[in-house]
Amino acid sequence: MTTTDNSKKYLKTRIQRVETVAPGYSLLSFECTPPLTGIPGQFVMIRGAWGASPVLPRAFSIVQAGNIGQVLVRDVGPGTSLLCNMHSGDELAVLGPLGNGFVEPKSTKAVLVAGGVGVAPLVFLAEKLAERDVPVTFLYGARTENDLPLKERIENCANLIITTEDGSIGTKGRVTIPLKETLQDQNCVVYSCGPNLMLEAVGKICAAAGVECQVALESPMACGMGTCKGCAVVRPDGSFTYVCTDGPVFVAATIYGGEK
Amino acid sequence: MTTTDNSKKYLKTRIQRVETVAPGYSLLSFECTPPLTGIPGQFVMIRGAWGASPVLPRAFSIVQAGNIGQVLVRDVGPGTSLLCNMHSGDELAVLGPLGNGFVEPKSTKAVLVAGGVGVAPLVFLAEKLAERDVPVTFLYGARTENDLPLKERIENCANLIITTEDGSIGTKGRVTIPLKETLQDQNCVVYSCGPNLMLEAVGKICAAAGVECQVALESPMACGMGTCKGCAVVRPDGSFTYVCTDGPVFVAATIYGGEK
Amino acid sequence: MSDILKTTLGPLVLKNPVMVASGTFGYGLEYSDIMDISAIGGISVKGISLSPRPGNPPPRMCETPSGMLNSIGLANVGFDVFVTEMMPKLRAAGATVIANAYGTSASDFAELCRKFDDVEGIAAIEVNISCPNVKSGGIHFGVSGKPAAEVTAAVRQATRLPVMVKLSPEARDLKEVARAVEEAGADSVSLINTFRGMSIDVNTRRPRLGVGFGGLSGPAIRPLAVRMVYDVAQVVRIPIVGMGGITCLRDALEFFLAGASAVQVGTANFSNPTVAVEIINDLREYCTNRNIRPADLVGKVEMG
Amino acid sequence: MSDILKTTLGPLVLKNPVMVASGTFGYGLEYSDIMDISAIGGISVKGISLSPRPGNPPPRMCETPSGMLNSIGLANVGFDVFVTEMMPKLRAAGATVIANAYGTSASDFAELCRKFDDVEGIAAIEVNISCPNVKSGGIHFGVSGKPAAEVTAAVRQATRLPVMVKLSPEARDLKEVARAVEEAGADSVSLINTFRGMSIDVNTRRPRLGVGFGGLSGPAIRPLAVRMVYDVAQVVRIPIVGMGGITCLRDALEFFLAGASAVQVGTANFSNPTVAVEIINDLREYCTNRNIRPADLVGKVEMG
Ligand SMILES: Cc1cc2nc3c(=O)[nH]c(=O)nc-3n(C[C@H](O)[C@H](O)[C@H](O)COP(=O)(O)OP(=O)(O)OC[C@H]3O[C@@H](n4cnc5c(N)ncnc54)[C@H](O)[C@@H]3O)c2cc1C
Ligand SMILES: Cc1cc2nc3c(=O)[nH]c(=O)nc-3n(C[C@H](O)[C@H](O)[C@H](O)COP(=O)(O)OP(=O)(O)OC[C@H]3O[C@@H](n4cnc5c(N)ncnc54)[C@H](O)[C@@H]3O)c2cc1C
Ligand SMILES: Cc1cc2nc3c(=O)[nH]c(=O)nc-3n(C[C@H](O)[C@H](O)[C@H](O)COP(=O)(O)O)c2cc1C
Ligand SMILES: Cc1cc2nc3c(=O)[nH]c(=O)nc-3n(C[C@H](O)[C@H](O)[C@H](O)COP(=O)(O)O)c2cc1C
Ligand code: FES
Ligand code: FES
Repeated sequence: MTTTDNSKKYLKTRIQRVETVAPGYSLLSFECTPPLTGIPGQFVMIRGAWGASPVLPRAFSIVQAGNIGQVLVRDVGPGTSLLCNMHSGDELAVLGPLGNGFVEPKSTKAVLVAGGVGVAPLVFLAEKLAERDVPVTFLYGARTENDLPLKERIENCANLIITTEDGSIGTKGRVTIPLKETLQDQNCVVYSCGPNLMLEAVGKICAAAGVECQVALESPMACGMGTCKGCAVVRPDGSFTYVCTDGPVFVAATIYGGEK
Repeated sequence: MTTTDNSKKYLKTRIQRVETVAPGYSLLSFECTPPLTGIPGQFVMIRGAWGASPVLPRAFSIVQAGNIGQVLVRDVGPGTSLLCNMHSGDELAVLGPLGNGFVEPKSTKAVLVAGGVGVAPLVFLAEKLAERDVPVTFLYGARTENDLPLKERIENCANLIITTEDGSIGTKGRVTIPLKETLQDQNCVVYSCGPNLMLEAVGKICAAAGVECQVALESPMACGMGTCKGCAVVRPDGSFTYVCTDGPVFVAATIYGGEK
Repeated sequence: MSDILKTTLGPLVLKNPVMVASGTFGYGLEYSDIMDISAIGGISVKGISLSPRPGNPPPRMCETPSGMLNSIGLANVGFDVFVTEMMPKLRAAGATVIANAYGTSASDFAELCRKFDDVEGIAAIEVNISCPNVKSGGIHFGVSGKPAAEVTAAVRQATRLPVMVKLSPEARDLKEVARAVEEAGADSVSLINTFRGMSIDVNTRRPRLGVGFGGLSGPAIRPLAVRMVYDVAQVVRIPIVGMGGITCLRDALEFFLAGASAVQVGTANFSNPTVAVEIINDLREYCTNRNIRPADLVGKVEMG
Repeated sequence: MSDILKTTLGPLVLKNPVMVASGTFGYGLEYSDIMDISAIGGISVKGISLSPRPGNPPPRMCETPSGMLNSIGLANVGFDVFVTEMMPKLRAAGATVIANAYGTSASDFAELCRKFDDVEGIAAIEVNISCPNVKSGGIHFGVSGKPAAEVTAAVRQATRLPVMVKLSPEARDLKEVARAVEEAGADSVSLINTFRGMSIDVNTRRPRLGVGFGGLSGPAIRPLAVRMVYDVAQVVRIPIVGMGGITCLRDALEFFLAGASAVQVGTANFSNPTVAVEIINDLREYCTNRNIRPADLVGKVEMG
């Protein structure tokens, strides 16, 4: 079983390929010597050579480690837009792997719940679990059939169940609907990444079903490695926890309450 | 005879092509609807969609007007580097034509003296003069044989004389050497663009030879159209003149003294 | 005009709350070729003094990260040329003219403003007590309350035109200065002017500007400007005109929410000369879609 | 150590004049994986208070053009944990540690600095009288000369370690504050800390930071920081440590020329965690090629 990798490196490298995998989503591949390590749920901080603004690197979940690193970038603002418009050969600085990854299941089954770009670390996890022959049910929620980047990679390694808000593919509605059904078999662990409201809903459903749930959070980050103290989130008891070093993967109950 | 065009437009368009024409030099072509007007010596202010920094657009001499505008960009800093690394289809904002162009010769011959990226407006001028069958002698100075962007275009329309500092092509030495020879026939007008020190030398040689000389100057610019008052240069009498509206083409004597 | 964007700043009524900032749009006329300058809420023209001023020795500007430094030094044609040559054309173009006034003493300011009073077609006077690029006057009046109030009171007496006093971010206590000019009779305050900055060419070891220092403007200063507008909004009742790094509707909304009743766009005019009109159009759409007026946004940032 | 980069700041001798700025490099140890932290001229650790501090409610940071706002609020492990857990590892790593000290009163500062005096391996104390993100203390000491001098004098009495006082760009009169702390016994001054700024999310209409305001840092503020270093260099004789938006050798040289004897790199550590070491290597090459020492550049900007 793989565990979180703490041997982070700072690598100045180049883009190998930028592929638009869905409208607004680019899969960025970059060369890594030495190879990028890290497990699903860990992330990298990435910055291009774009001058003075934006200043900070951007956090992205690792989609693929090894000689060619991969991240999935959703274009939501200036930094991600610059990254999505980069070209093969452009310079890229990559710091990672950072944070704590998903803890792989002791139970025999894994249920992965992805919303939007939250699919990124879960594709990596699904592929890793498939290598170990752990059965994976992958619940993937999106707005429309166009918003499902990396769908084919998931189909190759997991039992994929899609929900869309407009019903253009899969079940119409939220991803929480098939989740409730799936959890009738309690012998599983749930892994989730996506918008905060979705994670909270998933966390509560799992708590009610008595199933372990791990969520990967986001928060604004400057350093990604515990030094700036910028990525604090508030725990149910009012204390702070840091997404980059305490997370980004947390046991859902420690964030949304209902800790057993 | 063409005269300076004052009907400037602000055009949001796209890059058609970026071509590396010499190491560190890119020829940028962009679509213009309506067509870009303007005569040799006039310039455009150009900015890409690169976010907050650098803030200001950059000034470039027009190399070609019409449905496809062209400028020659030498990569010397953040703005020009971003432009040189743009790709076909990228957004570009173009304001122009701006400033005053070269006044075409009443005499029958034209001598063009270019240094470095100063070649840009003079290529345009040479091509225009060739259309009107005005004989053009084009003196082109560079460091080495690699620093001669657009050389072929000049060969097609003018009598090209090259000087290089290392002698790798043409005469070894400065462009002022062949200039002195050429000016023995006084029935000509000299047009020059290049580094300030070169322009000053050219201006003085012409003054001594009793030949009219027009130079295209550079200066830091924000607006390019007379509103910011940032592009002042000092005249011999200590007063200020503005490169964007009084120039960029000046009669050399009004800048370097020796006005008749 | 019942346009949803109509904006009232005390005695000054504007067709919309988006102006262009002094020194970044010349006398406005230069832009007639590429846009309808009457669409702009107000054109604060380049700072005008009684006599023409040649400005500072070059270089006068250089770029910095997300900003620029300028040391123009209030180069301008002077009152007479402005009134006889520019104003007729500005009137003909239907432009809303804000006269940005610069003097070297309170009485100098008063004389200039008295003269503006007789000029047809001036909507308001913006009193520049905050220019960092001149040796006398300018920022010296703007750093503390007493001289700022003196200039304001002198101007107030000299003109019936609406008086907008332009504040400096270098004030020792900005709130105190704002209160002082309010008390002295200002109809509104505009802020911020530029910050004094310096940039050095490490190859020549000389400052990149001819006079050594210059005023910093552009997106770089926006977070400071927003904070200062918010601070001033806590202590004055007169309307605030906010500026500093505005480049798009989003940026303008930030200033409204912080407490500005109107905004000015400066450095961004250089990046895109039609930006003010674009912001106005975007703001009209924003307000129409939500059925609100810009005034409904003013100071509506939700704190705590 | 006869390295060309060796730098003397009064009683403090550094292997080179490039440090990392407090709050942007944690306690230094986090970076041991990716670089040799002993190569850095000095590590100004995250601000330390007598007791641990949890910091401010999130969000605690957001980006602005060429800069960032932070409202961390001096979240830190407190003196005891720092000394027992971090210091042994920092000593083992051969790091040059500058203790960045924060207190809520002059006596609080004095107590903290007295305790630092007994800790092995601390090269100097940087007295933070300029943090904009805490309710008491912080910037309140830094805005005028009197409280700044009081804190400095109290610290001076409490420790034999070199005392570096960190100044705020929000001082009403920066030169006055600099002179006051020099007179009160500071061995050097460091500047600038961050400017108080604000950014508003126009969708939610709430400030983008949990406490409403934050400190602006990064390249955006560089022209202001260079000017302030220049200004202070005109009035004090003690060495100046310059910072604000340094990202590369060129930027560092700008500060040396303006009058700084050493520099600190802050926000740029986030963009590139090895940037300080890169600047040191580039500076060594620059000085070697020219056969000069960094001290030969200090204040050598040629004015007028
Ligand atoms: C551990 C971690 C892993 C992540 N993995 C991925 C990934 O695999 N793929 C991906 O596309 N994105 C991922 N993100 C989010 C990504 O970092 C942000 O979308 C990016 O920083 C936005 O930068 P920007 O300049 O484009 O937009 P900005 O202007 O910075 O922000 C655009 C919008 O996103 C919000 N935002 C900004 N930063 C963050 C942030 N760090 N987290 C959440 N919202 C933010 C802003 O509030 C704003 O609404 C991850 C974030 C974290 C913390
Ligand atoms: C009327 C005019 C026409 C021009 N035509 C061309 C052209 O056809 N092709 C071309 O490549 N360049 C041309 N230039 C110069 C071009 O505008 C500058 O090289 C460019 O602005 C530099 O931008 P940057 O961000 O890359 O570098 P910056 O960081 O802005 O500057 C890099 C270096 O260039 C110097 N510099 C900056 N701006 C100018 C300027 N406007 N003039 C001279 N030096 C400057 C700086 O001091 C610095 O040494 C022209 C300039 C003017 C005023
Ligand atoms: C080149 C330039 C010239 C300026 N001239 C003046 C002036 O004459 N009078 C004045 O009050 N402000 C002047 N300013 C300040 C601007 O009006 C404005 O207050 C400042 O630039 C901040 O806004 P911005 O960041 O949008 O540019 C000038 C600014 C620039 C950049
Ligand atoms: C996230 C963050 C935290 C900071 N924390 C501290 C601190 O604890 N103590 C301090 O004196 N300065 C602190 N600073 C200020 C920096 O040390 C530095 O003075 C400032 O950021 C300007 O330099 P820069 O532009 O290179 O970042 C902090 C800055 C940032 C960005
Ligand atoms: S991102 Fe800096 S501490 Fe977490
Ligand atoms: S560039 Fe603005 S006046 Fe010439």
